[in-house]
Amino acid sequence: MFQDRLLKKGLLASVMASAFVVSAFSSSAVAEDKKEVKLGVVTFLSGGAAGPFGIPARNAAELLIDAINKGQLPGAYSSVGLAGAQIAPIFVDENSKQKVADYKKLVQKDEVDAVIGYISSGSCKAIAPVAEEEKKLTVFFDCGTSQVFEDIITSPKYVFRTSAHATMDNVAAARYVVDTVKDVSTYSGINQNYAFGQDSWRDFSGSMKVLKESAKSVSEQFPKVFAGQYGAEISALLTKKPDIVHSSFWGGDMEALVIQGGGRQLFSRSKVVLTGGETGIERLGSQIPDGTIIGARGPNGPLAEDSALNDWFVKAYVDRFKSLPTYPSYHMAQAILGVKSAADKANSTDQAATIEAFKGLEFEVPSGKISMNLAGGHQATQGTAFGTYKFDKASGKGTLVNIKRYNAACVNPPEGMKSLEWIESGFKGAVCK
Amino acid sequence: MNTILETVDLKRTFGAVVAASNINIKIGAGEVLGVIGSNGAGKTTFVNMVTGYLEPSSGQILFHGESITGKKTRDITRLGICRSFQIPQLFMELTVIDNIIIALTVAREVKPSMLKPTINKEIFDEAMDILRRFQIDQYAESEVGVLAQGIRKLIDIAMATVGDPELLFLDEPTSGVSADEKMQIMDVLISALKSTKTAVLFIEHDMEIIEKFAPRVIAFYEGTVLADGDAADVLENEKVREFVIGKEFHRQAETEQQGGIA
Amino acid sequence: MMNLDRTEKLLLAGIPILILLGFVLPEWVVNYIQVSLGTGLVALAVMIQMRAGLVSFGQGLYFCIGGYAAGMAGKFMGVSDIFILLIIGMLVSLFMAFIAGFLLRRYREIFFAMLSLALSMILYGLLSKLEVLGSTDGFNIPSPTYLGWAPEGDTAKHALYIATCIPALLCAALLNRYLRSPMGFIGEALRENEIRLEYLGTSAHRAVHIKYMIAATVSGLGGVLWALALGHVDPEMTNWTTSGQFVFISILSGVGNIVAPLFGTFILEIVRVYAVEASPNTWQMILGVIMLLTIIFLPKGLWSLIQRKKASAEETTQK
Amino acid sequence: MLTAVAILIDGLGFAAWLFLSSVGLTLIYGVMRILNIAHGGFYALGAYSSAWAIGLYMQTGSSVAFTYLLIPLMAIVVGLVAGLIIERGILRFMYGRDEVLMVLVTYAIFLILEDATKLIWGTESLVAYQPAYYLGNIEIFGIPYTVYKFALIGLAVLCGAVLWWGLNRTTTGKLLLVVIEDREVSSALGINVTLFFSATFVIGTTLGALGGAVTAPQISVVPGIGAEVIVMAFAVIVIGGMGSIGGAIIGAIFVGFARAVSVHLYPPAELFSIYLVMAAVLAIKPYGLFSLAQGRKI
Repeated sequence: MFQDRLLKKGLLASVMASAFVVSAFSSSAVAEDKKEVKLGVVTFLSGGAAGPFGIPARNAAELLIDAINKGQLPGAYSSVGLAGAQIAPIFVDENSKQKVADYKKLVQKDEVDAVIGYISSGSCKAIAPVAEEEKKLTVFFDCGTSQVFEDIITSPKYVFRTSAHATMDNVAAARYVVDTVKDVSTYSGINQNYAFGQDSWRDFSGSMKVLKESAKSVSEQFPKVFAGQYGAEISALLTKKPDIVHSSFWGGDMEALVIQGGGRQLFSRSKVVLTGGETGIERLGSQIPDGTIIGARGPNGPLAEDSALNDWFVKAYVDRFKSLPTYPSYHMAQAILGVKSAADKANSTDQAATIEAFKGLEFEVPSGKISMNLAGGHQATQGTAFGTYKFDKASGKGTLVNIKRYNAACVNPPEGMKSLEWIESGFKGAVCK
Repeated sequence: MNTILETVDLKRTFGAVVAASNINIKIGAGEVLGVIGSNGAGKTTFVNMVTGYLEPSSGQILFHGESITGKKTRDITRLGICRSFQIPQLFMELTVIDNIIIALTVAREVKPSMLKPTINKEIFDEAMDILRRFQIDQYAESEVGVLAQGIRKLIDIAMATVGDPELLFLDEPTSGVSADEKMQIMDVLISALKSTKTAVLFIEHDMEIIEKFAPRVIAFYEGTVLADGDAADVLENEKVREFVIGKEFHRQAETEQQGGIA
Repeated sequence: MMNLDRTEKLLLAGIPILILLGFVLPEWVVNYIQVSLGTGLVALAVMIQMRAGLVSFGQGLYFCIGGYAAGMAGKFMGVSDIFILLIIGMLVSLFMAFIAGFLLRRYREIFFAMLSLALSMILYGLLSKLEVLGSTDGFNIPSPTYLGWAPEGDTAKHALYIATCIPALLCAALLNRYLRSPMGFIGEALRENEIRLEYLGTSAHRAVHIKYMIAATVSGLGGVLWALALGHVDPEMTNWTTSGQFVFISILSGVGNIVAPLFGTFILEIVRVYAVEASPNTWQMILGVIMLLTIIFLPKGLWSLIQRKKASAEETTQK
Repeated sequence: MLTAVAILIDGLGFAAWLFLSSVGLTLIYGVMRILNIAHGGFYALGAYSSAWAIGLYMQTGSSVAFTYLLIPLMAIVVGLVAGLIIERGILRFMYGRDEVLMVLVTYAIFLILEDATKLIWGTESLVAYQPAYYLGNIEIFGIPYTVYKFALIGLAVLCGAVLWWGLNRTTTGKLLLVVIEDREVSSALGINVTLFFSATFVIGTTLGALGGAVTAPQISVVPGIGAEVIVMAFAVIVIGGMGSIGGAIIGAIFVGFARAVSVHLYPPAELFSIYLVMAAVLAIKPYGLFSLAQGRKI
């Protein structure tokens, strides 16, 4: 009656299915001579983070891998391939509930030689210990949490991160505010209600407390991520009349905030700091009010210093994708160039040799120079920059003026110190040039 | 007469509408009685109140001298008062035998087990016996939803009887059944119930059935009891003839025209 | 004496087979089996509620409670023994369901669905605010120990896999037993007609409450197993999208048999993996099309495919 | 005082958006008993098509005024095209199936629509702010509000009024109420139920697309906006009572004000204020504010 039959079939089918899976997909073709290096690339290809982050990052990966395979990169990177081996990328969607299983599948079934990926800090936290366990070179290219090497794997062997963590952005943002804005007595924040937004506000307000003791926070707004409608939050900020509004909004949320806040004079009544505002410059143009303080999570995009590599990168990206590369693209480029530098330096695609070469490496990227000098040579530090927005009517393009650069040691905690402690200690050991 | 159920001044209103009032009825052990009355006369409201589906607005219901007013349906069932429904209330997607087995299980186990299998040979045989008694054993493995109304009616009644109730209410056991099947159903029913000592109260519109099966008759009219007594007396009562049977006659003619769908 | 039916026998026999497969199959497949057992248990919990006509769009609540309870026991109390973690996860889920059950047992149909969704989203909101628990990033869980034994490397992987298979399948066998029991039958009857159930002398509310608690406990167990397999928990576990997936898995697999959701979870996982591999940018569309086709051609779920074959096989043997 | 006024305006503004985004959902559920998850997909389609059309139109350099016609036009186009394709192509084969199964069907459609929008418009965000700016601002107690916001409140009131009038004051509307009451009887009475279903689905789709289309100028249109809307819309119609237009109004006002109050007075609660309201309302009125518990006839 309650259909409790037919189990034998079920089990048999499951065994057969598994057997099928094994035979069909585990065909292991292990080639010892590495003419080809398999690279797993994990970014958001669906969901809300795909548009602003995942796709620009994937684009940059495609661009660089093609260029590396053909030997088209300028300067120090002009050699073909990774120590001569061609790169074959496998793209995977980070938007999955089974991130760890997906990662293991990449390593075990697809037998990738290295994995570059992960935008969400939650992903990085989950993947880091697994990568160590799987003993697979894994390069986090974008996720911002400082916990990866501070709490989760304190002595990494296989995990690297080629972008500085998010603390830098908000410390630099606070420094920029103090350096350029006179008479700051009140500040407030509107950040997305999830770990990145909460951490950003914590770092920014913590830095403000140190750098400008007299100023106080008057409003902390935390709308849901992807909410899109900020009418009430903007009203709340307008009623509090803060001198500074800090926001770590990114992607569509940031653009919506600019449209809605700009329309209601939030930007003219308060000085707004958008730590991830760079991605909106091209699309929003004149909609971003002049005077808005803008960052790019590193000296990326318009904050990048002129270099042959950056010129090549911007031109090649625009030619291929008809839009300017944004900071996720820069971050991806950093990771891939990091791996290439390491492999070239080791002159081998052997994992152990590459890792050895990667540790403490310094290499050139479109946004300047990266030093792998934290967490035993596994965590990058980099200087950063902030600028003030100015729309140029004649060319119809937005630019950043009054750019201030902050060297790595000024905005990153020294080795062995946790970000929050460092901020609360009054930036102990910071060396600002 | 050994009275098992007694209602005292039972009354129920829905907003301004008085659905039943002044209902004083005594039912004796093992008694069989028929209830007549046009639609909206308060018959089903009365049954709903006694079985706890509706709470009376005022008045008392006594079972073996103790008040059961306001008790929950399931507790009243446990005391031995059961009912069938005008529209059969069955587990439509389950088979007939499963319906009976669930009824049996619930009747047996006050705190149902969670680990012991429900179906075993004994309970299966017992359920089949019940189906046989109601002459529906050939449908045991059919899904209830596909069966004809007459058979559903019998299943509905069979399920009401599994706990061996002392008092059983049958709400229009033959409604929705074609005219020639009515007598047949009642025959099956009464013979199946005869083996128990259950007191039976059935609501019925068909006077032929009332005359044949009910020694005592209660007539309802506009929420009150119009007459109560021996079948012959009640059916001859002038008021009953005017307000109840006259209308019934009318009603029956109509139903027959519509092809027996009540 | 034990009175095992075929499903139960097969589930019990499945334990050694599954464990054996863990050594034979490539590790990444084993991984998907392992995580599928965790989420499959939650789908199973959704399924047994569905048998009573209750569609929980918030089963992630207990999935998450189980995972977080175990994680927090590890993080704050230093508990790493898997047996204690499993028990903590289940007990906390059971307790929460006992409380919430008083509210939820009054609801049916879409209102049950939406209220359970609301409860799970309240937890989501709370966890997303708790920085001590890592906010939306969640936190990591250390590897479990087994009565003092702390394996490492490959041994640890196999131990955890075995420790996942056994409780998951045992739990499924117990649930099967529950569905066959009087209480399970009452659950079935609940879907069909509560009035009759009350008139038979039992409480529909109580049956719903019990079923809800059982489902929560099973989901809590699934949550612990899944979290241990992943080594990480985050509030996404109680987001409505996660709960939605459980519902979809149980509908797609079919509610006919206990094994269906476990099996269906794995199949769906594999389908997703290959959809991503085949087309990383539009795999959702592929998944959507597969779902539509399944509903159109297999309205009773994937399980009916096996059922049908079985039926035709029986016919042939009879001839 | 300032805060109170701000709460009032923000609450109303958000409620108007919620109502516009959820009324199509409640209409389809009321008539067809389909809890349409694909509604989120229609919202996204509406937003994308309107942002895209405005973008194209603005390139011609003509007056912004015309975009106010373009927005509803795109919603109607989406409603007709997507609504008809999905209703005629998929849903009609499934009428009469289990309600829960229908949820799954519409979820599958939602997944397909999500990727379809990505294939059509790519993953980059679209912005079309001109209509939201064109009408300018008004200051209330020193706080500037866009006139566009008030226009949306007006549009929501208009939509509600038209729907109420259409359902209660026209013959077609009354026939529709008969269809809602009893499908079989209305078939027997000679009402063309199929036509009513198709029409309802198209209208519901158009309303969903309209919600997206009028929101597009205020936001940056990105992949994934549909998924955000759908839960919110569910909450609104469950609070109000499923299938009731009046319920959607009340639900939208409840949720809108709950959010405005929490943003102004206690921002951390914003994340789950909606669900708290939903749980509280359901705990008191199990079937939503506007729906009567139906007793079963026995």
